[in-house]
Amino acid sequence: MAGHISPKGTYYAIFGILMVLTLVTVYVAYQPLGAANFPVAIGIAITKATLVILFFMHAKYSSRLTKLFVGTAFFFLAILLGLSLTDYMS
Amino acid sequence: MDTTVTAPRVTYLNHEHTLASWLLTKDHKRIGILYMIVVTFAFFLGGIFASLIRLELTTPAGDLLSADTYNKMFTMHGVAMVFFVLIPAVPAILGNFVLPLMLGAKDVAFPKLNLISWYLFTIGFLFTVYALVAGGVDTGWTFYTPYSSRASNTNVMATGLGVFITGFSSILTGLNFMVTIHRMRAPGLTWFRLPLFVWAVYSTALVMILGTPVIAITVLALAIERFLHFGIFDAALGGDPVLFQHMFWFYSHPAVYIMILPPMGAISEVIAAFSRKSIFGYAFVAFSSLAIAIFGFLVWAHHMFVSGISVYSALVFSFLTYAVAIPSAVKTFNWAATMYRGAIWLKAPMIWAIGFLGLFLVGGLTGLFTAALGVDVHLHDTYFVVAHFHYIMVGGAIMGYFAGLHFWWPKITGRMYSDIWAKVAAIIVFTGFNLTFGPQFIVGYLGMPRRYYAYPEEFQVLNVLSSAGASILGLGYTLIAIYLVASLFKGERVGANPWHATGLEWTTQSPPLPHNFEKQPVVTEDAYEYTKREIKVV
Amino acid sequence: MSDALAAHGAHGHAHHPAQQHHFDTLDQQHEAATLGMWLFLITEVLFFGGLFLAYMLYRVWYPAAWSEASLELNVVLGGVNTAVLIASSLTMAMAVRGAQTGLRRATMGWLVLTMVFGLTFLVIKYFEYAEKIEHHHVPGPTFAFPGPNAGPAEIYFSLYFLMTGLHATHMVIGFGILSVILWMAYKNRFSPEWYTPVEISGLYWHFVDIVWIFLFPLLYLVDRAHHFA
Amino acid sequence: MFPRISLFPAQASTMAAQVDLLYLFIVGVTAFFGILTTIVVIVFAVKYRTNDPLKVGDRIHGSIPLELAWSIIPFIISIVIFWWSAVVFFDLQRPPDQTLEIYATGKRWMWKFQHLDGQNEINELHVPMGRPIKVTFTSEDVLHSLFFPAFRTKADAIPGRYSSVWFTPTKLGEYHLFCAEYCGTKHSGMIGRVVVMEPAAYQAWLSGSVPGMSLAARGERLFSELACNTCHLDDGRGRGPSLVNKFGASEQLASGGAVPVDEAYVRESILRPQSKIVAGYQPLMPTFQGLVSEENVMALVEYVKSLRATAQAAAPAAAHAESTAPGAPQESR
Ligand code: HEA
Ligand code: HEA
Ligand code: HEC
Ligand code: CUA
Ligand SMILES: [Cu+2]
Repeated sequence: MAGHISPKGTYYAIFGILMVLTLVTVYVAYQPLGAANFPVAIGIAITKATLVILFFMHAKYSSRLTKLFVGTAFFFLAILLGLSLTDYMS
Repeated sequence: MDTTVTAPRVTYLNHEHTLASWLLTKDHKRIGILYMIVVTFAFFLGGIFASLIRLELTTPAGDLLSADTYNKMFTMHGVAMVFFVLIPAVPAILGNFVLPLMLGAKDVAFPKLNLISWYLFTIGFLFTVYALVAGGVDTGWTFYTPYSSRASNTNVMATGLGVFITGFSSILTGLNFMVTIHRMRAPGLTWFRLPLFVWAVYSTALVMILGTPVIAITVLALAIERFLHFGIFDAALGGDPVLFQHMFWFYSHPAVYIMILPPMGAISEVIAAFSRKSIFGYAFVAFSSLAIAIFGFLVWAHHMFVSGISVYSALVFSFLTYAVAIPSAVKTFNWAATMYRGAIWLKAPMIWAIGFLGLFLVGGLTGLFTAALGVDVHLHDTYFVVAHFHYIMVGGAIMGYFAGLHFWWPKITGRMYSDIWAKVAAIIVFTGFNLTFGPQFIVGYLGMPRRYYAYPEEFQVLNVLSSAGASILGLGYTLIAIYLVASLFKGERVGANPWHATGLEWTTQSPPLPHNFEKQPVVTEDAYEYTKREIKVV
Repeated sequence: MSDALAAHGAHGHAHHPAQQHHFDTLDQQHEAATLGMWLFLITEVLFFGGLFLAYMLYRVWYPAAWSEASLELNVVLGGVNTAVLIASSLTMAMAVRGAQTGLRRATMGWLVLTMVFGLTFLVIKYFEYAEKIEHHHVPGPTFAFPGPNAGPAEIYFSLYFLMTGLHATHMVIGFGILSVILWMAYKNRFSPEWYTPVEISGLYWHFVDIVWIFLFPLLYLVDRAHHFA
Repeated sequence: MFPRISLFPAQASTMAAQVDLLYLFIVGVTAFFGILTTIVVIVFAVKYRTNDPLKVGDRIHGSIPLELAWSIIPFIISIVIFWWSAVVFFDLQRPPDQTLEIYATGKRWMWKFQHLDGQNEINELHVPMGRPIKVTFTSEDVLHSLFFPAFRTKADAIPGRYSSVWFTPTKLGEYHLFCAEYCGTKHSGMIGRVVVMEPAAYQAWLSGSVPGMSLAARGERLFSELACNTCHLDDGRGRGPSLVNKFGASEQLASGGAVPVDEAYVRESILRPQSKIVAGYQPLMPTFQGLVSEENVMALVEYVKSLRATAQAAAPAAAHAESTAPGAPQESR
């Protein structure tokens, strides 16, 4: 079966980055950035999630279809959140 | 069908006989029939509720039922018809049966999961029936908070659980179909050679996968709010009851496209087959299905124009609602154009399809009224809305289901029903239907609110007309049941392709083999190539 | 989509024991299964999405209550749990790799590690819940929260319990799935030709990890700076 | 033999004719498309019918120009409908200045109306002809919806929020008033009538019906009964801000930002005082949630409103200034 086999090093590296990002997100949370705290926290979370999806879940090496599906999920999540906000933010 | 056809020796129906061979079957065709049994039952149940509703409404005073009973009637009617009839009707019955056949596959991608889906569906239905037997539920099919979470003392939990479980059946079916379409197509069956029914089912599956989880979590949150007194929608804590409506309609609007897209697909098949022509604008019809599925997620708050959403939001949603009407318009015009210079064979399925066109038109076009902000303020929650959605769901989707059922019935059973009776039934249903729901547009514009069990006297005439129509309608549906059942015993046996139609499902025997095809079919031409080749008469 | 074309090869040759009759090749079966799992995960995204919507709305409406209520959560436990889950994702990825490369013992080892991490997460979560119960932070009649923001704080905790509860439920299910996979690995069902079940269980497990990656900052790290700067 | 069935409810407000006109326009457009398509289908079905199952149709696959035409033309028509209906909608949502204010609460299963002069009515509403009237209302339990078919307007009553509808009655008479949002057992019994009277007759009715205390006066009494006045002194030297001239202005908040002081804000200040703290003040004010009914909150709101010493229309007029122009989405809820 022709699945992509990542070298162990990749996994360990990703793991390291994820751990560092976790520390960063905790650290940043205690810094008074005002309105920027929330976007930074979400930004880090999105980065972490992307790493997991790309490398641990092999999306990087998967078919275009798989990538499309991943995109679809977040696209429709954005619709759910975004269009509801047209009501609540105005 | 001049020649007598002998029955095939081995079919999916007769190769095993035990009850277990049905209840444990992984054959998509048998599962389709299992769905048909439960859905038909739910339809008659919902129909009985509808009859009681209409009976009560013949007089302005609330005299036949008590107010609470009436409220339970329309709730159970809506729940049964939406979640247990229309959402599964075409995809789970006809889709299950013909999709793998159309693809030239031996089965769906995950046959076991398919069976599990049916069990989930049935268990969900049983929960709902339990809720009914244990005293009913009275929230309306929309379960709006805070009535559902705080005020109602009926079986909201059991019904919610039923909807939740059925939701998973829907998700798994959608997933199964989508993978099947991606991975199980016969050699040569490229995307643009697919029958349009497949495109419709694919789009439906997309909506099922993306929308259903949101209703699941919404119902779950509602149940927890009700049962454990959590407070997500609770105004007393500062929560927003309207949030529930956003979450509910995020699913339930796209869900109306779950209900209409597959019948639209069936209509494409029927119209092409009985016009003996390729579909006019194949690509447009195919992509309009996808467009409806995707844009369908952008319009949900058109159910909430007077629910206290912001004016700005209302504008956005009204505009998007008009945008999503366009692909439906494209489909309608393409169907009509397909008939141009066709060789139109007016058999029963085609009559049903033409009925669909007429009623769907009225239903869809009246959606343009409710989408119009200034008018919807008046129309919202009146009988106009009731008429709109019955035209589209009963006149459109149910008619479309019957068109498809009449089309594939000989494939499913190997027998032909009485063409004359089928046409008579179509005409009775069409007439009764218009009599039932036509007057509701008027009484709605006059201001009669929905979910009223007693109403001012001036509305009586129109309501009596409506009730009279409903009895004709009921008669029509009963007639269908009679001649279809009769055909099982007395119907003429048919060969592989009684309609001389294109499509892989017509190349295998009727009823098909347990594993569908004798040998792997290979596709070398586009869908609906009636004009290019000799049609094999079997 | 030539794969579908190619997939229907000649019949009659010996099938791999894992291959089901309605598929033509093991590859086709593998692709169908992974695609199915991805689709299921799309569903899961929107399943949690409904709660994220509620979260977002009330966070915007009640920033003060959100920040006060969030202080009641234990960042240390939450942070440790984040690390534990990320570690379990690593071990899961390694387990899949083990299966891909045909290393049965390694696969089983990594699976066991993953399950241990998963269990650790649940145990820590249990202690967190116990603390919340003790402090009357469970929404409902017994809910108590000092100060004027009790109402919105109750909404916060409703969401906290719904979100983390649903997440924990997914963990428990994942634990069950991994148990089966472990058993299958023990029975030597997997090989470089056939490791689909390990892979799709992995996808599920990683997804559950991702949900937590969002829950942690959203629930635990609301506006900490405001209170500690 | 045949009773006459009217197709329209009474047109009894300035908006009714506008809505009906738009409605008729859509009827025209949709009837055109509906009838056209139906005729085409029937003509084809008759003209090209055959009984020979082996005959095939012509080889026609489609036409891009046609596809474009029947996508673009309906789209343009939709935009026209959308635009027109948006304009009507804005008119329906934006009350003109100088409305006669009436407060209402919905609860299962009745509507209670409170006039400014203190008259209360249940399931009945008396209004003068020719004056714009704004009904501000909320719900004490579940959702309801206040629906006046003759005025072509309705809005949901939502617990925890204020909604409003407005209309200018143009025809004397009695009209229906319905609850349009399902609310349980007697949803269909939550109905009543609205009586449109000559202004003079309305005045007579006002003075003739139970001479109560005016709404603002009741609010004033509550203001001292509930000891609001111990903190809110008129000169602003109390623990809370002075409420004089507050209504219609905009309030600076401690968290930064500002809010318009409208009915909803005053209500929130009373029931959830801590959710928005006025800049320069401590969060001292206790919540009155559970201590005052929605009706009394309305009296308090009206009292706070009445504390506007000067120009009545100054502030709210600003909010409604360009009331008919779409694209001005600053509706406050
Ligand atoms: C199968 C189900 C189904 C379908 C397909 C639709 C399709 C549409 N619906 Fe409907 N709807 C319901 C089921 C459905 N609806 C239900 C159940 C409710 C009530 C729920 C409840 O409250 O209980 C409802 C309620 C409802 C409302 C809310 C009303 C209210 O409560 O106030 C609105 C408002 O916009 C609406 C609009 C539309 C529109 C614009 C379409 C469009 O998709 C229609 C598109 C089709 C056409 C337009 C016809 C073909 C086109 C032409 C012939 C060309 C000419 C076209 C133009 C000029 C544009 N529907
Ligand atoms: C697929 C969906 C579907 C279908 C098929 C139907 C079918 C019918 N519906 Fe309904 N309906 C809904 C979906 C559907 N409905 C929904 C979602 C609501 C909103 C609920 C809510 O407000 O929460 C609703 C609400 C609704 C109302 C409004 C109630 C109210 O607001 O107070 C009415 C009133 O006339 C009505 C009537 C009918 C009738 C007469 C039929 C007929 O078409 C039914 C015909 C079928 C039969 C009659 C059964 C078959 C025949 C027999 C069993 C033989 C014996 C019977 C006789 C001879 C009479 N429905
Ligand atoms: C214990 C003192 C206290 C009492 C009693 C009190 N308030 Fe207040 N009120 C305050 C303070 C302090 C503020 C400013 C801080 C804030 O916004 O909460 C305030 C703010 C308000 C505001 C917002 C005013 C603005 O400038 O935006 C309104 C309206 C209000 N109160 C109405 C009332 C009413 C009506 C009552 C009685 C039912 C009442 N208050 C009782 C202390 C009090
Ligand atoms: Cu009140 Cu319906
Ligand atoms: Cu809709």
